[in-house]
Amino acid sequence: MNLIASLVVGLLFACGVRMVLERELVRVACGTVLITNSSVLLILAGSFAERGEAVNVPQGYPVTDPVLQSLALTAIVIGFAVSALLLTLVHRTQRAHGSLRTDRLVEAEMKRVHDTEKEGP
Amino acid sequence: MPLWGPLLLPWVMACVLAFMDGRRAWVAWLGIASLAASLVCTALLLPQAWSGHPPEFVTGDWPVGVGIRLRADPLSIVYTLVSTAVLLGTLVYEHVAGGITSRSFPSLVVFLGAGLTGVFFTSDAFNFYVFFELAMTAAFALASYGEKARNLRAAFTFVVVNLMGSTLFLTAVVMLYLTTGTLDMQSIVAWGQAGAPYALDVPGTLLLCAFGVKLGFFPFHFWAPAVYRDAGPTVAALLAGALANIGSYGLLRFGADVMPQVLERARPLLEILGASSILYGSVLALSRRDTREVLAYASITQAGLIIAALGLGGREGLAAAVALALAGSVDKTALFLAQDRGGERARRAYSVAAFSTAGVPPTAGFWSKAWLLRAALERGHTWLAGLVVLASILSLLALFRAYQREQWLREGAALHRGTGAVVFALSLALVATGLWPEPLLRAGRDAIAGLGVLP
Amino acid sequence: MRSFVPPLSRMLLWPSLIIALSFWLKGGGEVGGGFPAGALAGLAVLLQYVVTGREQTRRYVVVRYAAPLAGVGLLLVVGTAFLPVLAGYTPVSLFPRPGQPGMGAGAFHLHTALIFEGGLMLIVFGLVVTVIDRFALSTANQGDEGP
Amino acid sequence: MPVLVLPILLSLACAPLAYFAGRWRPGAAAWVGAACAVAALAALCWELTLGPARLVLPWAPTWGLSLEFTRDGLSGLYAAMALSVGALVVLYSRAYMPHHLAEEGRPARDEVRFQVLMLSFMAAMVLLVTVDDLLLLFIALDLTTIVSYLLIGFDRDDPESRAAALLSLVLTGATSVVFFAGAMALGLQYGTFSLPLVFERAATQPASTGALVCLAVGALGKSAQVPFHFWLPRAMAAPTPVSSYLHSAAMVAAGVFLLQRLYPLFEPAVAVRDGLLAIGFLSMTVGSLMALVADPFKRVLAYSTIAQYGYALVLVALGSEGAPLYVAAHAPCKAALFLTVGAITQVTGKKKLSEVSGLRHSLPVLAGASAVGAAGLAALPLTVGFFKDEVFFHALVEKGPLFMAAGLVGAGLTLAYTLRLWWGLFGGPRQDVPAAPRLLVAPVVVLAASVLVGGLLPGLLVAPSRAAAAASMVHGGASSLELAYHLDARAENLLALGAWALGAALFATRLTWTPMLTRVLEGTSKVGPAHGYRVLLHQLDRLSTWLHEKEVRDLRDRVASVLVPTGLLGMTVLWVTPLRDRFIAGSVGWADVTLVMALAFASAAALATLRARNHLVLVMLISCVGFSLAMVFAFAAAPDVALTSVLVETTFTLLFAGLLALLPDRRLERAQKEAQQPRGRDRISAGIAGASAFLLSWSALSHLQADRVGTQTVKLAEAAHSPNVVAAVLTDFRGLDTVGEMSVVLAALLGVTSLLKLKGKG
Repeated sequence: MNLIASLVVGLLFACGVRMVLERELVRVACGTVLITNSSVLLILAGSFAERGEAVNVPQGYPVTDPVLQSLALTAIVIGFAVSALLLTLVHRTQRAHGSLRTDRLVEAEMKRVHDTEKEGP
Repeated sequence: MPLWGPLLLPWVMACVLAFMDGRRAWVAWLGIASLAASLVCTALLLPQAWSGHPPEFVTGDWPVGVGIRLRADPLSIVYTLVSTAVLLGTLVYEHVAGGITSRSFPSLVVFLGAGLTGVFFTSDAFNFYVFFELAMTAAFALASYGEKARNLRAAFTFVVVNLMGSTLFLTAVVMLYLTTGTLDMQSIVAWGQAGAPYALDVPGTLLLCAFGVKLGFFPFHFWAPAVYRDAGPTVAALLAGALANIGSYGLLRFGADVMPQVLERARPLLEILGASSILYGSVLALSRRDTREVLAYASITQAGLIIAALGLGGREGLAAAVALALAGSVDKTALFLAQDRGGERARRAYSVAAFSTAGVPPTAGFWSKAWLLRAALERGHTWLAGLVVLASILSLLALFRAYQREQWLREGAALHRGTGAVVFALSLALVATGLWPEPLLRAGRDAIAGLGVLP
Repeated sequence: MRSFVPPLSRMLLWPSLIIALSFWLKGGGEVGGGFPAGALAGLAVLLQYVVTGREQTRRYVVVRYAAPLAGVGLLLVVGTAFLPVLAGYTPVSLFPRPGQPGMGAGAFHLHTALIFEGGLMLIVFGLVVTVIDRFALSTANQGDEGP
Repeated sequence: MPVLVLPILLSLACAPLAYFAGRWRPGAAAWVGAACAVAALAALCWELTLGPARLVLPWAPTWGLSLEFTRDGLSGLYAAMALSVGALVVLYSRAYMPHHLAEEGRPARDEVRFQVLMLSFMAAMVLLVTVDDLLLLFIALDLTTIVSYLLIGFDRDDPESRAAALLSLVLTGATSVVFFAGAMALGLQYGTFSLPLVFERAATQPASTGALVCLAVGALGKSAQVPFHFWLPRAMAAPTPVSSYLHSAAMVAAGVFLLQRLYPLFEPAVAVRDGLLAIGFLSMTVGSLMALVADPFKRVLAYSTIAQYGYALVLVALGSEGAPLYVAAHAPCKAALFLTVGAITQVTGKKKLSEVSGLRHSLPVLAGASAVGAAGLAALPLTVGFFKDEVFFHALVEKGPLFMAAGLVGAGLTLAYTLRLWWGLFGGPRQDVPAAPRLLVAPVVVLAASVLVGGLLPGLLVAPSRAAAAASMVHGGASSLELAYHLDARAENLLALGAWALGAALFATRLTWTPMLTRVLEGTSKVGPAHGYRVLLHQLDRLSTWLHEKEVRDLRDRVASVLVPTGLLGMTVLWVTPLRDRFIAGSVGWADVTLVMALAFASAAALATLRARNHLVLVMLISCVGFSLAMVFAFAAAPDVALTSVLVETTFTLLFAGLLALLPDRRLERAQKEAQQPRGRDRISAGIAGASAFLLSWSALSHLQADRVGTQTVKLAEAAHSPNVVAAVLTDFRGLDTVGEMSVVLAALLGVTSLLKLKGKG
């Protein structure tokens, strides 16, 4: 189970990174969502091995680690909030630059850098 | 002063400020007042923190580990003091410089303050992550302040790259829990002394990289020049002056306090990383025309110095890292704020902060670099001492080239009385510490002595 | 052509909110809690936005003041966590304290955690509704700022 | 004991007092400052009669530092020099600066700033010579560097002045940092920075050569000795009062002073002293030769300063008792000459020897006074300068004929360039210029008078020189220095006569050798240290620019630059530590089938996202991943997480869809077309990141701790009045996390609202 879970974690992470390394803002945002998902999966993967029961069980039975669950919940919520912020940022950035492509951002940045270089002595 | 005071105050005030329109003057002053009050509250904790039994509590009075332990040892207190002071200065600056243009700016700055205070006070790995995210999210929201195309671009880069850092950190914390079965730092320390010797190396590596992104040292720094250049000057001051402290604090806390054995093994690596950051930052700063870019590379050099100090290890090396981080935080803030304007006041503040960054006395930066030099020579790492000297010379050259280009040529748009007062206060603090270094030296020494598990 | 969807969605709003409330109230005992409650309530409002549009949806007071509601929520959360310190308890002490008799029946427990969860619900609801409201607003006055 | 502080306090008070006086009336700054300096001088002279003393004030006990001051002959001599020349130069600037500022087109009140800087410099100099601690020495040294930077760059609109200021800052700053490294090494070696203790311990345990070389580098940089000499001629871009003070009696003297102060450390290190000796002779030669051909008068004087401090360096390296006397005798002569050329520049507006001549008719007083100064510099009898050469020759005679010859040539060159300068200014065909203001001439006359008095009454000099020499000796032994005219054929006198003859001959034949020497020097300047510095800087700049061009700038690469090193580092850690032997695959039973299937769904959806072109499809696939994971959580007996994750995914999908609705269709379509042309390195980066995530997670899962805090929380849930343990953890045990998490949500909300403003309010 360890192997399978960590394989899936790695796969999700790899796909997420591949998306973040895409040349386009929306896909970058999607990639971060996948990456967050992979880390949440890792959190709960710690409890796969125990094969616990849900809450409300009589004492003595194995229980899925509640601390892990609450860590996962917190991570999900934080990920959600940050992604919502990222989405609005994607919107504003593409509107300000008139493009969804990250290379346009780089071009705009480089233009500024070179303008400063030129005006200097 | 109870321990929760400095944490609760900015937190509640941030919530209250969130309702208000930050563009109004009185709201901004309210934000300033709450940061000032939390600064005072933190200062009131000083005697307790230095008493040998730092104040601490566990939430809800649950057993340690189940509840979250908060603890304020000298390291936490000095970091909180400096970071809050920097935030306070920046907020005052932004307000008096011409008014805040965004509704949520004061609230977010105070949230950032609450997040940083929480990060510095907590003694629980996951709680650290939560406060860390609070500070980061507030910084994400602040990064686009100004909302010009370049600001948004900077914010986007900042958010995406730092999200990776946050993910790494979360993963590291979870791995710590999975491996040790606890989140409380002191319990992890105990586990580390008793448990399997290498098991903490994996989370340790991830933590190093995560904090590397925050602190911005080679090769994790590539976001920094773009963000510091394109974000507004105030925001750049906030990010470089206050937020980057998380990186150095985290490395000190997790490295020196929680996992000293991992730090011990990582020392050669840290020295290599530190040396390459120092060289990289110093060399790249030389040819830059944009002052903010020069400052960005100078802060990479600074990060490299901190890492190198950590890599030296021992009490002296770690104390030097603390001193470097604290002095660097004030330096960077003063530089970023002063470079935005012309006129005599800005010129003076810039030159003081630049001398401090280059390690020229009588400034705080001198003592921190002197400490590093001392630690390096004590350990017999002459090459590192040489590197420190070289970095000093190169940053002197780079910073004053920028100074002459910007400050002496530009007329008009001078700092007025209010903004001048902020940068003046910052540079005064640098010079005063330079003339009477005892507070800085004691802060560094006792902060490390408070960690207690070192040889 | 008048679709049956808008009235149906309006009808769906209240039951959804009630389920959200029940998530909140039974959170202490069973699966549920403030976060799902807030998200569910937010989803219900979201549906209104999708179906009836921004103007129609903003008739509801809760929707218009979603953002301040989130602030209130955070104040509730912070208050529940920290107000006990004024009485000398450590932060995040919930009442009844361990050892004190609890009140409530079945899945429902009278506990300060309930206020805490309520705050959570308001914050999440506020976030979801505000984001969607701002998105809807931007769609309404679409215009490029240019590069 | 506290009496010792008085002169220091008075000299520290000069600058603030002058500032406040200047606030009242700009012209008053100079007078108040000078008066204060004279008062400090008087206090100093009175105190010197009380004999040596030390003062120790507590400072930074953490490092075992204290503020230590000393009062001995050496500090007295240098402090008196700094204060007296300082007071005169400040008065001179009262007359000089208004004119200069008017020429530069700057407001007259900038004079106050100038005077304050000059007086601060004086204070820094007094501090430097009175402190008795290695660290404090360095601090005072850097104070002089900082103030001199501001002074040299005082004409901030002049690019040459700015460049000169930066050069002097970097060069003297760099060398003093090296000095600091040496000081730190010594401090660690001896366990203290306090000089008396250091000397005491050095007697039994000599200082390391490396540290001494570092100290020497700092001193050489300050004193403008080869190979760091080239900043000094450039620094002549500063206003003349700056040159006449900093570059005759103060800043350049600091380097030689340091060597004298630290002489007990250098005494046993014969190799280092030999090196210093060689550098001294080299500086002497280079400086004198350059002074023979330089055209701007200030440059002539600057090269002469390099040469003269070369002499002083030779004396120090030889351990001669005459070194303090040499510096003290040189200072008034050189200052007088600097002030003279400043006055001439102001009166005529000319800066080069080739542009002026015959000024003796218009400026007779100046001509006379400066003749005395020049005579002093050239070591003619009846001036104090005679004795500086006497002690010099005296020291060389002891070393042998080769040294004597070198000294003779050096002294001859000095006479030659001094004659050339004076004659170039005042001799030759007559030029008529307006008279110089009295305040410009008076300081020169005072300095000339002091040069004459010292020459006529050498007995006055004996006591202070001996005291100074004794202070820098190792065991505090008494000095046997003698100063008197001896009209006999002793070696010193013969050498002096030879030098005069050589100088006169060189001056008489100057037209024949000048062009050749000029060409030779121009040739050597192409390989000199100045050139090396320029080339080094240029190469560094090129390297810097090249690196910057190569630097990562694409967002993709910025992300990859975080993840790839992390991944590689993580995998390396797994590889090199014993962790590599412990990977547990775990068991998969029939009960896990559902879990595995859900995981497989998630993986398939994730893989499919890479192929999705359409944005809507992409978003749907992302939410598929999310829902599959929610299913995983449900099967893994984490219903709360599953519920939350379902709701979050739903909300998120809708938000995403909302975002897509916001984006202009055209842009979306274009982006869809252009997407998915991954570069090879992106694939590799993703591969490395994924592989490391897999391996690191697997390793972590293989080191699972069975006994976690989670089990405790289950037991305590009842006490928390919450049957749902997860809710208890969320709200109670780890309630602080939840409060923080909610604050994160609110902060994000604030960010969203400020990014997407309501109309009318934005």
